[in-house]
Amino acid sequence: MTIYLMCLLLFVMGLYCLVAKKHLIKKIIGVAILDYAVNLFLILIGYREGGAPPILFKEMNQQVFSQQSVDPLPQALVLTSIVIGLGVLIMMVSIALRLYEKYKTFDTSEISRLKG
Amino acid sequence: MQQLFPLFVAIPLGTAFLVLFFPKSLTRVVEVILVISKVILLSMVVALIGHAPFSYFVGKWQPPLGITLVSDQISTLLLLVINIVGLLSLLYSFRYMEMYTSKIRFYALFMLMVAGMNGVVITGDMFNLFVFLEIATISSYALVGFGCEHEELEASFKYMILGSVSSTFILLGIAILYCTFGTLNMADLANSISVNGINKSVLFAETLFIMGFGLKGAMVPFHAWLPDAHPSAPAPISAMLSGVLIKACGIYAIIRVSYHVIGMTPLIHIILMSLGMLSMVVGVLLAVGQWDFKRLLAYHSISQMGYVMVGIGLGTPLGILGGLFHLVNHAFFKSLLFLCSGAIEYSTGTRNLKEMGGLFKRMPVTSGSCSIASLSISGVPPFNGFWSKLIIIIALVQAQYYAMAAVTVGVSFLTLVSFIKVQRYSIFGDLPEKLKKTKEVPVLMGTTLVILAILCLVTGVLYPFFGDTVLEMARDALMDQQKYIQLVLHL
Amino acid sequence: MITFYLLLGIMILGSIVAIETRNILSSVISVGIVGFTLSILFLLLGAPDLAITQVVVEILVLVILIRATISVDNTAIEAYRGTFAIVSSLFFLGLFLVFASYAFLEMHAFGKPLMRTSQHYLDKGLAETGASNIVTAVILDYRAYDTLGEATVLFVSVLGATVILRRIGRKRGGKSIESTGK
Amino acid sequence: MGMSLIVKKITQLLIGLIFLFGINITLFGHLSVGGGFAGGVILTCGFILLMLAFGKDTTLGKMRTSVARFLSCTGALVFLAIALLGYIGGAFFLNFLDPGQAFHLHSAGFIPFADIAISILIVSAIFALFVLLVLSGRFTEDSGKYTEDDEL
Repeated sequence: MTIYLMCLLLFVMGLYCLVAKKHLIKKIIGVAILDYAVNLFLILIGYREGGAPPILFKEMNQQVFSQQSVDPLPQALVLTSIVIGLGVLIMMVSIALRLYEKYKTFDTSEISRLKG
Repeated sequence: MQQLFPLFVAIPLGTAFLVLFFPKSLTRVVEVILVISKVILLSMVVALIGHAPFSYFVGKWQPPLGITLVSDQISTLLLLVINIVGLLSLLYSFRYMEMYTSKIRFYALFMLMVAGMNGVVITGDMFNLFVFLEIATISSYALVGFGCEHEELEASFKYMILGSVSSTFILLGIAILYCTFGTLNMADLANSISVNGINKSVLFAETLFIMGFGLKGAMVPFHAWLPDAHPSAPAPISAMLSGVLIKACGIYAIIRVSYHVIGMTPLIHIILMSLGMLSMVVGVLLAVGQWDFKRLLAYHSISQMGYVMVGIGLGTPLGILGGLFHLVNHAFFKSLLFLCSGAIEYSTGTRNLKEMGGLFKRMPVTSGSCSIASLSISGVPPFNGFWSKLIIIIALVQAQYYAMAAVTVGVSFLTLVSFIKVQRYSIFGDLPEKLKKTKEVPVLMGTTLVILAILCLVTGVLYPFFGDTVLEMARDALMDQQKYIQLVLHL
Repeated sequence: MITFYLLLGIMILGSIVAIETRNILSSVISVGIVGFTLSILFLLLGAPDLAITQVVVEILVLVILIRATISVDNTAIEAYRGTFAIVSSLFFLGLFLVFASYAFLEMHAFGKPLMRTSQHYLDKGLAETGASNIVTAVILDYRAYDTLGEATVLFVSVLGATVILRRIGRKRGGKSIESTGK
Repeated sequence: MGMSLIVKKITQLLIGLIFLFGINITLFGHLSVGGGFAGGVILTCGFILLMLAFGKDTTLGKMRTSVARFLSCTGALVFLAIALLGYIGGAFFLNFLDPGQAFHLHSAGFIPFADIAISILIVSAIFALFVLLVLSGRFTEDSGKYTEDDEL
């Protein structure tokens, strides 16, 4: 319970970074922190006491394994989510670099031709 | 047909990967391939109409284990809209995109966006929905910034930040649902929730979903990105974004999650209706003062999505019918309007209404279809917008929300005023000296405009012929949560 | 158990530094600290697959982010949003945390997952798919369709990035059509 | 072009090991830790190290961007083809190959092949992106001229 809340604190900090900061790279960092927080949350909810990884080896007993291993499904989801995060980050960095090329600044208060 | 269901995703994906092999000199061949694949998709959708609902298990894994695809009447309706508008926007973009460089990559991104939307609509699994949502939205970020000019990149970045936030909200909601019920399958989740009742964690997840999908669908407190992003994109992409993407990724996802997975409670009804009401009023008020043609249309998108949300959130059979009907109609007339604005931009080089005028003499086809679309969106009979707005208003009156019905009528009136302004300044009036040499758009672009205009008229007039097969069955499917659970789980 | 709290504390501290530092390069490096700590946490939480993926992805992210910041004008930006905006956003974020804590009261305790569907993967995964790494069995067999989507996401984003990074977007001499309307 | 002698020498020593490690992670994804994504990103990091140490020309001699463009589409198409080949067994994404003997490299049906396809996709796509992002000569003053050819 406490650890979930700490994880959400990380999430909220990412949101705060997006709202309060005006630097394009800072905004990208905010999105990265949001991703970390959600990934960690998914892994936390799949944790089982003892924390045995869900990988079978030859000498392992199947019964013991299935009683001790952590939940494999959230790990599969997080693997997908990490790669999606990487993809979004790649796009963001390239747009930020193009914006820098056009405006010669990373400051969002100066990049505001559109009225919103 | 049942066996071929995953091809709705596989065909556009395969086309997108394939066309990237071709060099620039073979653009014509690429266009033929694209048209063939879109026509195959469209014919598959047509074959799906009237087909009994079914569920498809990917890799033959039974529901809670693997990913399930679900075909019911709502997904068929959305697939129909996505693929009709997709095909027409594609045909339009053959000539229009000659203004831009690297067309082949544009086509690949376009097909990937279509694949993402088809994937969102046909899936029956929460996480799979998230993944395909990301495909559709990431390709739309790239397409919004396709022109690589100052405003386009800026709009794309803004859209991207808000889009990523909404994705994380959705993922967090999925995580909470998984934590509470231990499954990701929508029907299985629905079953667990209807057995256990809605507790606080489910409500929290629903709040996260409404925020997340609301951001994707530009409901009013979360609408800030739309008026920048939609006008900045190339016109066929604006038509796809406004016409289809905000519906598939926003409205469709909200109604699927709220009606089928979580189940409606009075609280959710009120939240959805107030979101819709707010979008309707704020959108139209912001639209009235605009002089940029595409920006005006973007604000009207927010407002019209508000109508859909009010109808859906009302929850009575008539209200849902009106909402779904308006969703279809909006897809047609809004994409037509965006394509018309693109055609005017193509010929005259401006989007400012003050610089236009008298285009009726120079561009009769564009102006005619633009007028039809304007009449549709402002709710003038006998065009389609009138009927769906009428149904929503009658549903509101029946449910005794008289004040809301009055506001809806008022918003409709303001829409009419706003579009009379558009007509007055762009199509009628005096032709400015600058635009004397304006020519009509090429035949292919004109044809797509005419087809969409005919669709606007036909969906209004011929409603009795398709209403009960497509729309009313979609409504029945939407209202019956147990049937959806049965469809997948075969309890 | 205390290790998890400690590492999570390091992550939170690292993000505070990353958010509040003026120098962007230090900020990026602090994000690196957060990411690498996250990968250690993954390892301790029984997810070695994710730990290794997180490490390599973090390296890639750092290389790309440092690339984005190192040769450009790196002056700190003084401008903040108004105090009112900050305070109201903090208020809403706090409200979010309060609602979340109510919701978490009804979720199962940490360390005791529900395992309704995933117990099947652990029990039968090896027999049904032949892969002894159950996570791989899930991502490439039970939920392979997701992985197709995931690979496509990466493909889309790289394609999108190359589209965004091309030098000339429009023909006709590259002049943009100004969005007017004032 | 490139970095100092020490960096070049160490890179020469390490690069083979890094590639081997990446290939190992990719191929044994179904038996132990790893998989197509991790292996692919490790291989990409190897290429990036090569490029940072030796400069653009040496690396592009090993893998041209046109090749990368071709390979990334091929990887994606192969993965999609694996999905469609499931129709041999009767369903999309059905694991149509025999699961084989557990704990052996050749087991688990199509999983190793899917891993390889993903790995190829990741390596070529991110490599091409990195070339474009870092050494295109538009954002830095240092090197190279940017041509349409270099795009993915």
